[in-house]
Amino acid sequence: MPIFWLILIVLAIAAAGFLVGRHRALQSAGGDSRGLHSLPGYYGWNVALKAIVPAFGLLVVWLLVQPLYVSNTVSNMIPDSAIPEGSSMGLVMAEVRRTAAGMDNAVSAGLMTEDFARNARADFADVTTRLQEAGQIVTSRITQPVLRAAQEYRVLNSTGYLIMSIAVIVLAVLGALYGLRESRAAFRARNVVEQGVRALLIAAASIAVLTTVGIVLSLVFNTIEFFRLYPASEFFFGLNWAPSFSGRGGASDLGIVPLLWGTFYISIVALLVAVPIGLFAAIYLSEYARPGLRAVAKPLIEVLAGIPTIVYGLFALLTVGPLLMEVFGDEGLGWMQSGTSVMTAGLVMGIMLIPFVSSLSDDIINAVPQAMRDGSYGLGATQSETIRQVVLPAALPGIVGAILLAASRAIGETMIVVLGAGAAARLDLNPFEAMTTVTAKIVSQLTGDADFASPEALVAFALGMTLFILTLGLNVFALYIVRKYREQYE
Amino acid sequence: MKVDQKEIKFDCRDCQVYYGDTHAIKDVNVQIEDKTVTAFIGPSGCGKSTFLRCLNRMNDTIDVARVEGDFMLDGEDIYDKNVDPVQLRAKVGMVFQKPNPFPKSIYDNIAYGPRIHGLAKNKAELDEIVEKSLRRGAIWDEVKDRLHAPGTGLSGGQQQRLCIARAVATEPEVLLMDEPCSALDPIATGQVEELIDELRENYSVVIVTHSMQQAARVSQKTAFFHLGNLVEYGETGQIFTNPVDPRTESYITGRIG
Amino acid sequence: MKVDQKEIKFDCRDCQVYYGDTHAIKDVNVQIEDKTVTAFIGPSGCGKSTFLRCLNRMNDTIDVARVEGDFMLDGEDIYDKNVDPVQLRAKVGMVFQKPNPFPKSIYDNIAYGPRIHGLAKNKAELDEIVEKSLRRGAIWDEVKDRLHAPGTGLSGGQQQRLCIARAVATEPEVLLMDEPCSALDPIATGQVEELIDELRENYSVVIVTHSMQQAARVSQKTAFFHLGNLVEYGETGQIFTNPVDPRTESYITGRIG
Amino acid sequence: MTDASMNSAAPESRSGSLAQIDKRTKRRNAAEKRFRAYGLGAILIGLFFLAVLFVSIIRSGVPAFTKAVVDIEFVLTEAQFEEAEGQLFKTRAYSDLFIAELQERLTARGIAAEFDEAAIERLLGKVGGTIRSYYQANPDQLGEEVSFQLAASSRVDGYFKGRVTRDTLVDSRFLQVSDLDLVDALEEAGIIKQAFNWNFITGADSGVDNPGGAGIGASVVGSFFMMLVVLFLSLPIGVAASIYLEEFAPQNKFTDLIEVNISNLAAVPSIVFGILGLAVFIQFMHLPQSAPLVGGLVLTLMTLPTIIISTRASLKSVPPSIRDAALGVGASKMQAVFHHVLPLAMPGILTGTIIGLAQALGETAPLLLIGMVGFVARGYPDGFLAGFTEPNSAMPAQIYTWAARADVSFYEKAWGGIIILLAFLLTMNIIAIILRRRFERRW
Amino acid sequence: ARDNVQIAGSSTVLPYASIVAELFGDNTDFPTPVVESGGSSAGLKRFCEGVGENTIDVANASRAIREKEIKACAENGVTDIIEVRIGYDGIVFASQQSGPAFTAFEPADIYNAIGAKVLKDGELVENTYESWTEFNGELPDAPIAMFIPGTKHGTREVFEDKVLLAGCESTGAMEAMMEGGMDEDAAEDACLDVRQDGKSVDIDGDYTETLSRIDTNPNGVGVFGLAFYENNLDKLKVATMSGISPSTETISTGEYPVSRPLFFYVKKAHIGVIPGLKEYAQFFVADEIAGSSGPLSNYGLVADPELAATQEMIANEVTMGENM
Ligand SMILES: Nc1ncnc2c1ncn2[C@@H]1O[C@H](COP(=O)(O)OP(=O)(O)OP(=O)(O)O)[C@@H](O)[C@H]1O
Ligand SMILES: Nc1ncnc2c1ncn2[C@@H]1O[C@H](COP(=O)(O)OP(=O)(O)OP(=O)(O)O)[C@@H](O)[C@H]1O
Ligand SMILES: [Mg+2]
Ligand SMILES: [Mg+2]
Repeated sequence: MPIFWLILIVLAIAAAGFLVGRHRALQSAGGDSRGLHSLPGYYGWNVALKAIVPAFGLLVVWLLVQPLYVSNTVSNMIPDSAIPEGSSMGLVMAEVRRTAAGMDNAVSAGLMTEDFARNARADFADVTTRLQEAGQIVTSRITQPVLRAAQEYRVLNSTGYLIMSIAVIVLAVLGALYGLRESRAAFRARNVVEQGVRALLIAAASIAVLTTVGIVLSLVFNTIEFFRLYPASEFFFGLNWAPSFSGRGGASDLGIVPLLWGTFYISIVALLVAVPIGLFAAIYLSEYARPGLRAVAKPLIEVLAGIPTIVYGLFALLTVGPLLMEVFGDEGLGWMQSGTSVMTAGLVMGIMLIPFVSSLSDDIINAVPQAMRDGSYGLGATQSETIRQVVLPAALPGIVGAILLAASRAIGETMIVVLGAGAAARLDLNPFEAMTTVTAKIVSQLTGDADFASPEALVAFALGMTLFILTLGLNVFALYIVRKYREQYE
Repeated sequence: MKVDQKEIKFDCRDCQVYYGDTHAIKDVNVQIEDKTVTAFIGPSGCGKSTFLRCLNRMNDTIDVARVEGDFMLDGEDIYDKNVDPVQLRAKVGMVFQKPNPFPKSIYDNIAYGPRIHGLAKNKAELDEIVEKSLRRGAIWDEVKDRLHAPGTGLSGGQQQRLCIARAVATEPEVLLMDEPCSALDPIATGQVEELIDELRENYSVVIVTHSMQQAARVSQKTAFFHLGNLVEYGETGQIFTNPVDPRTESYITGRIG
Repeated sequence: MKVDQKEIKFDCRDCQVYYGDTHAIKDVNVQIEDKTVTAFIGPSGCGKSTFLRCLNRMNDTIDVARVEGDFMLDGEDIYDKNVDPVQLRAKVGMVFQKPNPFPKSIYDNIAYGPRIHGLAKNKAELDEIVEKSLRRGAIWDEVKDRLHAPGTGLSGGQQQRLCIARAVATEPEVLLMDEPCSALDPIATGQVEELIDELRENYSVVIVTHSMQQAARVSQKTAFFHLGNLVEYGETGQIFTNPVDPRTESYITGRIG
Repeated sequence: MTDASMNSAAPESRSGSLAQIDKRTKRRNAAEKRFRAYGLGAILIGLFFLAVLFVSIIRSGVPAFTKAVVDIEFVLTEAQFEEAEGQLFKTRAYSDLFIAELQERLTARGIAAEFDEAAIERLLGKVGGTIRSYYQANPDQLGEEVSFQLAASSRVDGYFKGRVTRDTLVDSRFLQVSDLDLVDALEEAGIIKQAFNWNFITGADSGVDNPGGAGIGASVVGSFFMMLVVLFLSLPIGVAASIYLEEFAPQNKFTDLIEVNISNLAAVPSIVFGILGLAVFIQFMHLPQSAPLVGGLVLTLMTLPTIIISTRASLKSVPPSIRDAALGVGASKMQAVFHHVLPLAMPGILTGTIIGLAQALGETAPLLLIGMVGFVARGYPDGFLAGFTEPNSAMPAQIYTWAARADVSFYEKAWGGIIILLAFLLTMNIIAIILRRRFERRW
Repeated sequence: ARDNVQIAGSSTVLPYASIVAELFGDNTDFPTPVVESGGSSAGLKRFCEGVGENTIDVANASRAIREKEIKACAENGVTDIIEVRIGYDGIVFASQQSGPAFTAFEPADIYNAIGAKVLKDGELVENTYESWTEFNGELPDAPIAMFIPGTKHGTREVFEDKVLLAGCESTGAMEAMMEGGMDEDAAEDACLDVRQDGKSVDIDGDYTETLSRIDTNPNGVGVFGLAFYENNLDKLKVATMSGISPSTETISTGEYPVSRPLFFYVKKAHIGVIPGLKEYAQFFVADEIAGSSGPLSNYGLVADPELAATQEMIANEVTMGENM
């Protein structure tokens, strides 16, 4: 693990830089921290950052570039004739890498001398057996070009790593020295360090954007492919979802509308269960419950969020469905055909979502300053009036966030829908009918047995993309509403 | 200053308040009269706010606070378990030391109390109550154009008057005011003092103040607290001109502002 | 009262502050001198706090607030983008109108500033700073036994003095105090006024007050604000005895407290 | 109420005794009681469902922790060993040897039931692997008498647990009713008995025809490494992103974009993250397939929105006066946030973390695409770092595949796995919950 | 570098692959291969992603690879593919042990029960049958409730081809459709339409899901794999199809009509690069394993009578297109 050691060395340089920088800064102020612009620690951090950031940057770049360079050089050594029919340069290179790694291991195990490993004239049959004896997994016989390439590969890599190590360490030292030079009393170390932290914060926030870009990129090509095979208008406006198993071609109806309707319907039912229960639970926990009860009940309810969804799915299928059937089924009110329905899935999903609403809201309600409550009690309000009219409005932005989170989860849930709501896509108003959601269909089409180049399989990507864009639109709308609402308060 | 045959509104006996281990109020006995302004004075941290908060059971909301003793309002013990603190607080209103407007509009801040007590039959009546209360709180002119702006966006003194107006809006029988004029300029202070004087005609008012002049101006009775003890209680005139206890005297004479 | 050859600390020209559409400070020009106590007086809501908050850029934290004009501290524009507001605030300390102790222990409340500014080399020095600051804030005796109790469990006046002590602990060059004595009894007020007097020897102090007497007692210069305008600014003696503007006069003479 | 009545004496509605509660107050108190009852009811509903789920999980899962075993001494000679090793299907050879040995011993003991080799074979699970790996590890034991405790077949196991009874058993090549006599006789002889199933807790997955050998241990390790990745990436990144967005970000199009993006990511179906992970981490970055590292990265991306949304909500709820106070003594924005705001927001952050991690721990769909669902029975990784990169499964994936297998005893194992998963979840949560309680305060 | 064989694909093949993988790990010095589930489509897709260590070596499929897929593979450089047929999967119709006596079905019964349009009194009408007796007096008088594989499943194709289509033809519905003006393709498509009123329920999950549905519905008839059924004899009773009761014997002889072959595909380029790949393939189809007395057959896979040819093909690394 030479890289591991390299990282340790750089960190050590940074640590030393931290101490020295701190000390130097203090010294430049005559040993009195009051003469410094910033706290001594910031000078230390400044030095440490200057040692670490460029050095690690170089390390990362080097680690990305060197393999490319080495593979390129080495693969140039392999004549085209050495690539077996049907194989590829990439595979031969994998073989090269494996041989090189095998030799590394054999050398470190003492079964092969370094000289032997480097010796370009080594007999390759011998190398193969030796490696096999050393317990290395060697596939077939190592061929001459592969052995040569592996040797070159080892040499290039080890010199590369050597140069890299030196360069990284030098850079770290230089950075530290530069940082040290700056460590004077007047230097605005805190601002510099804070700029650095801020850059980190921005980088963290940007990961969300990168993820989005990644998702779009990983969906978009297949989506385009799908629309090449299937007319977009039928996808977006088709009222029927009936993929036929592919291979017979052309007969599938892939209209998204029933799926969207199912998604919407099931999510609404789930939220109708989760939001009132969750909100009331949060209110009770934060305002009424004795600390003992709260300490127990809150984590327990949070467990609901951690039960694997397959359990909920089975719960829906085996317990809730039959229960609903008894009441609403043929023997009861006669509204329900079978145990799987929007209601079943929605109810069970709602249970799963309770902690999303309750725990977060509880924390936020708890953070409303007591002075707000006092103001209301002082006017003769009851506790519930206070909660409803003062505390909840004050906590509203956070609660809205919690509910949005729950809604998002409802849209993204699969297992409960598959087992609880059935697999049938239907446009119906009756909540006791089986329906299904976009997400469930994404999963089933993606994990199905259909031809992967057929519209029936590719539709999963188009569904994912559409859902993504729709929820994006909903979120823009929600943001707009929240903004507008927030202006009234605060 | 006034004759003494007033009814007793609050009769407090052997009152003790503890914050955890700190004994904040010690053996306080005091009788607060109806239709009278009673001033609580005393050095900072002596327990004035604490005692005031006992009178409408606001200390219930502080976990560590423990209250002992008898607090009789019109002959009924307000700490009795049959007593509904909500009803009590509707009767005994409070203005807090730190202004605490709700994060709502100015209008809703005032309308909140009347709404929950059902004091207005319709919107017009409510508007009327709001305007009247804001006028009584001497803040109407400053906010009449922005009744729907948030109450938290007001200046310190405006917030304080907003809170006074809010307390008055529910027409309590007893009004407890914890330093209601601390952030007010003299003119506004004068207006609030006028309000207090007006309230006295029907109600009982208890006011905590650090201004001896204010106490002298508005109150008929004065209580002097020191380190959790009620040192002296009596006619305001007598307390200021002829205190019995040496501690009272030294506090009064040490007067500067 | 004092001779006039003092250095100018703050030179503010054509200052405007808007809260959204409300124009809260209009065309204010004022020069605040070094080693001087300047008092801001004026009716509630006239913009005193707003202007004070401009002087150490605390308005930056209010989204809707917009500040225009030049604010020169020792000849440097504090709103220049090269200026680090943090450094500015370390130099220009502030006591807020509403006491806002951190939800931490009393000790940590005071020690926080010195810690982040590196004013103490070790624990002993820090202890010393804490004690000294609490003494200057006239609260040491009351809290010395419970330095590790939470600062939020203090009485209103105690919290106010805690905040004064906290501001003093970082030894700012300019101290902005927004009604620092509003919740204090006369004796504590006197102690704080003494502190202000003491600070004046080295620093510049700006104090907002509603008590004309206090302004007269502690300040050398007085500025009278009215509806966002700086109506009059001058020697305290002259303002109180011989105001130029009729509005100033009517405010002063309307004095009650 | 008219203006006049307000000026005149106190309104009648509120004069009168305190103990005598007036109508309106009664109504309001009733509303209060109702409200409170709703709250309590909500909690009880939550706890009730939890209890129902727990009871059903435990009832179905507890049997997974025991199994029927066959206890027997066995001698394997060198020659037999050599011969078995020479075959392609070595484990079969071992199990044949074992069956023959067992039959001999049983006959010698004079067991009262009728049986033949096929019957014994039906009683035993897949024992060859266990025997072979034992002798491979301990070649010196060849020729010695070794006592083995080997899993019985899943039907016999079911017979012990009451899942299979003489009435419901249908003759099949897996077990015949007549075999049960033999089982009873063996039980009497102390050869077959129920034992605690350590292998279930420590072992790795097994083939569908070998329920006796299946264990969840390896996938617990897989989940552990995944959770390490998730915790150490999503918590810092999530908190950092929220701090930036809530405290520092200027209000502009870019930050709006980030904000909308984050809430949108929360609604992205988890399997889409799997698609992303496959494309980015495996196909583009060439990270290993079926590795907890990749799983962790995918789950990190999936949990980030949860943590960010909850962190932002709780940062938002810290009153601005705290920030003002810190800035007023000359703290920088950064210091104000890290010293004062963040600690106060901690409970909410931890809640988000608890919920986010819980979700990540129970998630299967994204793992489907990066190769952690199916049959991953590599056992324990060699070494800590290898734990991130060696193929492994995860608990929910294991549970998911078990639940789909035909043999009912896998179904039972799936529930047993859920018990372990919940135990894992609770241990994970307890730390966060303790921390959260320390940070909770009101001001 | 990767040291294990990486396999992905059909969840129908997964059980067999898991048996073999475990045995392969137990019986050789190679590490246990990793078998991912995720469907034939996803498996083949990853298989065709390219050649190299970060792609899989083997794709399991419950159907033969399709032309389009082979083309997509070739575009990514995956040209040499070895196709291995491991055996047959029988598809059976079963119902609750204690439910009504569903003991014998004809394709026509199934078609009448769940086809969208049926021939009633010589006329093609919307299917409104409520009970099985309505069209076949020998069947029990029980409400129709069928649980059939969802359209994501490969089994659906066999079900459609061998049961629905056959039933459509034999009831004469297809003829009626063609008489009604449809061409043959359209009629075939129409034959595969399933009624949408809830009498026929698509199952997108596994057979365990079908089983739990049958468990909660005594009148339910479900479609299962033979292996799954044999593992659950105590809960399920099977019905004959066209008079033949399903078993490994009847299926391997082709008597029982509803079955399908299972495959896996090996990337030839990886042989010799990924340790154990060829050995795994050989081990899988060895007589001891995939033969009629091996563990796969014991679990319910119908052994392929032409196993020897497959073994030879693997030994010679014969790719698709090269042979036969
Ligand atoms: N955050 C805010 N948003 C909107 N308007 C504000 C805000 N803060 C203050 N104002 C308005 O600006 C004006 C000046 O307020 P400021 O707080 O400066 O008054 P002040 O002179 O300090 O009064 P006081 O003596 O009552 O504290 C007031 O009209 C007030 O309502
Ligand atoms: N929540 C609390 N927890 C613990 N101690 C408290 C709490 N509130 C007040 N105290 C203590 O109780 C004593 C009395 O406080 P109180 O607020 O009644 O004083 P006060 O007379 O109102 O003072 P001030 O004029 O400063 O407002 C003080 O010593 C204070 O520190
Ligand atoms: Mg007080
Ligand atoms: Mg102010």
